[in-house]
Amino acid sequence: MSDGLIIDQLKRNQILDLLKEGKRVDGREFDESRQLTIDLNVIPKAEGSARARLGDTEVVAGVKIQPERPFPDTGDKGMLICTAEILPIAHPSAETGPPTPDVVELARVTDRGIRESGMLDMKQLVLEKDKSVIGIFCDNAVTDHDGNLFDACSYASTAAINSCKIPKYEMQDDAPVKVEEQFTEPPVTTLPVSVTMAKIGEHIVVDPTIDEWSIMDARITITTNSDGNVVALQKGGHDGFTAEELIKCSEMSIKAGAKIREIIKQSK
Amino acid sequence: MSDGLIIDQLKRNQILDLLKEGKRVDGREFDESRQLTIDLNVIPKAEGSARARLGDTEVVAGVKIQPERPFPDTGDKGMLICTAEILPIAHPSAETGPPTPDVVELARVTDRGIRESGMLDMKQLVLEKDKSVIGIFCDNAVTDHDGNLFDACSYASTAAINSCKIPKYEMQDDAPVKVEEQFTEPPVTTLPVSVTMAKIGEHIVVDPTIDEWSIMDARITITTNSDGNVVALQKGGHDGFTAEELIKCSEMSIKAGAKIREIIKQSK
Amino acid sequence: MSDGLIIDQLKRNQILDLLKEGKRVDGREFDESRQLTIDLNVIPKAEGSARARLGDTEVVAGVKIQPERPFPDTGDKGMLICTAEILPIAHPSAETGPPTPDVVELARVTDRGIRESGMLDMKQLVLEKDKSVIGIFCDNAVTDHDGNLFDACSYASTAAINSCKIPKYEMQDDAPVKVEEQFTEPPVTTLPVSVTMAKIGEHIVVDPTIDEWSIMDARITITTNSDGNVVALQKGGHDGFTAEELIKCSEMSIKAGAKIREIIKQSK
Amino acid sequence: MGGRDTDIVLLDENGIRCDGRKVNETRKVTIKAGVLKNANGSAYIEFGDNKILVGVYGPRDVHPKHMSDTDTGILRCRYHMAPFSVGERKNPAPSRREVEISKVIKEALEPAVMLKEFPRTAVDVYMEVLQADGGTRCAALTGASVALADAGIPMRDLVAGCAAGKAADAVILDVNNEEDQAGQADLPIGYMPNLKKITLLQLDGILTPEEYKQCIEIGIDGCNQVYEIQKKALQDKFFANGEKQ
Amino acid sequence: MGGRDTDIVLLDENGIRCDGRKVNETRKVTIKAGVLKNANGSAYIEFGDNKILVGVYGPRDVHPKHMSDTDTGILRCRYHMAPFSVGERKNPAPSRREVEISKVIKEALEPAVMLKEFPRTAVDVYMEVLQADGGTRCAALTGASVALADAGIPMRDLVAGCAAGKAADAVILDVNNEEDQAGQADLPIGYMPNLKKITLLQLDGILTPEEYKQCIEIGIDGCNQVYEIQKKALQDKFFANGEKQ
Amino acid sequence: MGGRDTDIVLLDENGIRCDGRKVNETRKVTIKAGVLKNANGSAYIEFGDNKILVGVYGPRDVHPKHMSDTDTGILRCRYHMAPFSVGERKNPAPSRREVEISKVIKEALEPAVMLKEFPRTAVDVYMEVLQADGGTRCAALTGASVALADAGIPMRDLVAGCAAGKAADAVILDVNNEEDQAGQADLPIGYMPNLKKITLLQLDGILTPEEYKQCIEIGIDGCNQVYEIQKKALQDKFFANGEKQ
Repeated sequence: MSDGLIIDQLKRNQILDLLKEGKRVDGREFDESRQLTIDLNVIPKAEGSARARLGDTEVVAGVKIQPERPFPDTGDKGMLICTAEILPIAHPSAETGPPTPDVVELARVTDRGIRESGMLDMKQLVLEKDKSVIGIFCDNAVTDHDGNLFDACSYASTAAINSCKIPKYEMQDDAPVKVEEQFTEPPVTTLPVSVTMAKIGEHIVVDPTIDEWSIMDARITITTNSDGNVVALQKGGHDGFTAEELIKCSEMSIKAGAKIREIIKQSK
Repeated sequence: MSDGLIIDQLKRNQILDLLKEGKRVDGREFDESRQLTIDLNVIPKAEGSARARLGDTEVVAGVKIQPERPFPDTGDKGMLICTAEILPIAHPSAETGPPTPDVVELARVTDRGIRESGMLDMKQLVLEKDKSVIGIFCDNAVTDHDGNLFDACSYASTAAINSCKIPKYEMQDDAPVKVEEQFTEPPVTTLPVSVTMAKIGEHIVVDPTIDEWSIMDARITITTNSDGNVVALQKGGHDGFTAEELIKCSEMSIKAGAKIREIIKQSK
Repeated sequence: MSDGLIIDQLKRNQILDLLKEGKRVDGREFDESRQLTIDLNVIPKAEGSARARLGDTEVVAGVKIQPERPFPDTGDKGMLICTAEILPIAHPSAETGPPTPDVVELARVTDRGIRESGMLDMKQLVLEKDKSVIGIFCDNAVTDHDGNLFDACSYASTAAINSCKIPKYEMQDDAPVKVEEQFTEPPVTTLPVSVTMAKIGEHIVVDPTIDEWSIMDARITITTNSDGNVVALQKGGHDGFTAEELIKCSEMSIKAGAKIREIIKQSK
Repeated sequence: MGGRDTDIVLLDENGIRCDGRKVNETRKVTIKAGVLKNANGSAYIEFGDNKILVGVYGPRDVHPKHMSDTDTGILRCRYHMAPFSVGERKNPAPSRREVEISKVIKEALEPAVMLKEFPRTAVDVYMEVLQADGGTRCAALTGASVALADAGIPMRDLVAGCAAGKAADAVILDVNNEEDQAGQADLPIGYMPNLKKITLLQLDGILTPEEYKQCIEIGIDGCNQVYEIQKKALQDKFFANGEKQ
Repeated sequence: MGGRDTDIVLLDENGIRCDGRKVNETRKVTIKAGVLKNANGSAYIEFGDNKILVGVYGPRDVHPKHMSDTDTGILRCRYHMAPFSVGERKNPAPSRREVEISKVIKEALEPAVMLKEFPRTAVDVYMEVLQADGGTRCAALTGASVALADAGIPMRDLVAGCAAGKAADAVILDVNNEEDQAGQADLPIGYMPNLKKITLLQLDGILTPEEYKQCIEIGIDGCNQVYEIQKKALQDKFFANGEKQ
Repeated sequence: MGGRDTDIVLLDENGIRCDGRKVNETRKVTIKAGVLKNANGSAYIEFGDNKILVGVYGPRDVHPKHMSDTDTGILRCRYHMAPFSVGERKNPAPSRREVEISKVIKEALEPAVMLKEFPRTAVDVYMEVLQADGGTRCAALTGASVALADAGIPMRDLVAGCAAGKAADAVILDVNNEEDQAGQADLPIGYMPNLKKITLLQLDGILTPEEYKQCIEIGIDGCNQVYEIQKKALQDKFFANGEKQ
């Protein structure tokens, strides 16, 4: 057995033993997220930005807004694209170079959570139908990695988009021209919030740390909206969930998500 | 000597010994292709498609047709592009990732055989000169690899293009718009058919299997059209041919090609 | 200590010992460039070209000129882009594949030296404001590498651009059309010339050979224009320069550059 | 969920869907095992109008060696779409979508494959979508399970795939392409019927907690139906082999 | 030097620049060391409106092994801009500009780092520009020195960075974004104040020999000012650590 | 064969081609061996208006090692066009056309090179097209043979390259750029005159069986002419070396 595996095995035994006693290594309840701090406007030159600290995991999200030519079949809607990258400063194992499958998944799950929730009313972001629409790019940069990047990127993105200012554009000669110093509020309809749960043995815990992450059996990320509905899901890891566990997870995510949503709301 | 080489050497000796007696491992004549089966319309949602089985080599070709903006110097002609890829399901040695030189050659030889033959009258594929033309993409996916991919891709492509349906487009406001449920026949002028021959020692055999392929000295692919003219050539392998051998090869390709052409014709 | 390092160490000792006596391995003065030969029009089909031989370092620069759509914020200026690549024929260590950081630096320093000098009056290279401008591409191909590629590329580029012929274009229906056989001179305002100096121990030498290059402590490339002003700088290497050394280097570059400029002028 | 405007009637007054199915009915699924000559195991699946070919190679050596694991075998999955498989021709280079689906399917198969049985080696599962019609990931996963079994890879269970979803405000089984484009939610599920574990779960769209629960229930029903077809395909292959002997 | 036409007054009749500074004044610089949890050393620097985060990992093993050197440690540097750091969103893939700046900063740091002390290993310096405002390479270099020291990497000196330049025909210190765009020259300098060596020097724009000399002089002054702030940041970190104990 | 519409007269009533040649005449070919300082062998060839520089390195070690072969040396070829070599500036990244031509030339040279003489090593042949004018692959192959011989690589024969083709319904030798664009067929040939073997053969265009035969015959004639120029270039180099001694 390789050294790394032995350490992982010991770590897993330690974490599992505690879980059997109803405890987590850092003293949290099973259904409790780590402390979340949101700092808005940390990149003042961007049209929106937020730093989310979830325990020792840290993400900076920046929003850039610029006019875009819409795709042929969606000329009546604005564009919203979220990305994510793990900066090499974030962890010794983070790699430079093209995105790994893990990073591609992180970016796509972050994007889906925002997009599928209908967070923004995209019909309000049209400058001229089929010609020019508002494009909103929310890029997440993970700066410190202590596990559960899904949720940290979700919170940073939601907070950054929720607090962004949309520059005003006017169409002149078929081209959008920025009107200096005029901004509108983003057309926010709901605040999507993801909650990731790890399954370790028979136990399910919210917001796993990097140690819990490295030894978990399976995970599920459930994003809910302000109405308490489920808007995105992503299962991962090398084991599965029973149907009962998945119902329980959705309840945990609604409950834990509501608390997070309050923090994001109050940050504005 | 490495293990792989010893096996190749043994295999070569066995094949050569048989060839000296006028025999091939699978009992075929030297100028005989393996059995060819063509199944049309295997991908009903594509505008054309064909599965070609040449012995145990299998290729699926799919044709997609869509309007394209022409290049500045060919605004009076449609576009026709053939590609080929070896799927990793096709053989244990097939690689994912960017195409190897072997695959690039396969794709380009496949494309040249169709294009240089003038199989389609490209002047009939113009929607509006210099503005919009019909683009025909024929993509070949090798699904099982038992040698001689050149010919299998040639047959699949010719059969798929020969049997495709071209959707009707009308120009509206300078843009092509599809007319639902209306199709025209492709403007086929000739049926190009490639025949690949391997030189093993002093012997030349048509349609080499993967075993013959792996131990051959040189190969030549000769594509002929319905008139029995030569429309494309590609020599490969680490040896050469005499002028006499090349004349003989062209005769073999015309003869073997004529049989193949009948099979493709009758498949429609 | 690895073999390569021992050889480098011996080479360095030998070069340093000579420098202490005021000598260089090839007999040059410290402030003396190797012999420069410029051959113009070596690629007659290009709009401009030059081969620069600086000692045994050799570069071919070719200029291609074609109309381009300008960037939105520079619609009143032509485009000028210089690139550089080290061909694999140039040196056993040269690599094929994507450009290494060394090659990226070489290309960008070459480009900056030409561009920042204002060598060409770009305002004269507009066909129709915001719609179409003259694009000038000067590509440098290093064919033999005996050190100091920065200067060889600088000289080849300056000579090729200085001697190019700009085809005449007329706007017809909003598109530029070439007028056959009509050319204008490039709007040259100054001749930028780079001079690279290596610091070896306490000594500073102009135009280092590949042996000097491999054992130097630091280097600086200073580009001056026809007025003797400094138009570009690039420090490299794993050591630094004092302020006094840098003043001295600028004087050396003005002096050595003036001689080079005469050679480039007279080549035309 | 594109939420695209469309004139299509996803569910008529009789509870019949646009392709004639009832809400709790899957499309027609046919699977054939052992269709490729070179692969160690293979399957061809038609799931409605989806047509997918799966080939399995391995267990085999891993190159470079440091990618292998001395304690366990590794599973590598590639989900790939042919350029001609979709409406508008697809660029042959793998998209980010394909990278993600490959990963999700890999993690859906891992619970079923007894990886510890072949340490230091890899099993490669290649899924080639020849024609796509909504629900390709479930179909690919379903075919991959059969191909793995066909290759003789030791498994705890088969993983069956089937999506649940929501269209015209109704919870439906096995979302097709029109329902995916114009409907309200698509919830693909991968399920091991014997072990009663869900190993793939994603969601595009919006569901109330109650709808979510219903979707999981109906989706498991669908997977159980697919499971029977998987087992039949393997029996047919086994029986055919028996015949040949 | 874009030499872009603009209405901006770069220097008024009182010798005051567009952002209120005198010609020989730097922007406000603040540095905090030890800001990241995982990195072996780190720094956050604000240099005017530039905001840059630097993390250092190492000395650590090199993969693949043949990239390491048995006689010396190696320094690897990456300068990278976040997509949201600039006016128009930047493509996340590294540009050729970023590749060149990474190399120039690496060669500016090498004279300061005692690489021979950790043979066979590498030290990685990752500079992440979160917001850019002209002079990012000097700011990144300045932050990188502090992060290296914070990581306990043995160093001969800190490298301080500050640009000199020319705008409205005057030699100025610490070129900001407007001066970079509309000015006449930008001469970034990296300097080791203790060893009195310039380790980074580039130039965009045109300078007479006399102006060049003045730029170097004023630039060294600027670096000396930045050096004090670097030392203070390290003292604050050390002092804070002392407090914790 | 673009079959491009054009006003050019490819063959006049006297059987003279657009560049003044007769149908069975090659363009002017000049070759100089040993033109590069660093390469182990080199050649510069002008074949009509084609200008190509070839450098050979090796036999030398192969990295990574598993790419080498314990039983034989390997030949690696790169055919590459400079951005300024063609009418419209070429993107510097290697195109699929360049990848294919590199492979075809490699397989044309392999029969001539005694690879078994240098097991475990590689010989690299780099062909750089500085100016292109139709027939670059034949010209590059011709130059590569000379450069290999100049490098002292053991060879069975030189490979000479020359295209045959068809324009204005006539079979012609050595197709130039105009004939390639507006003509009917281009059949590049690589030939070992001593061993009487054709090692490169491709075709763009349409030929009757009789024309095909004629093309091969006339093409071999052309290769024989080119062969004499190759041998002369090597003699000149050898003689020049002799002089120096």
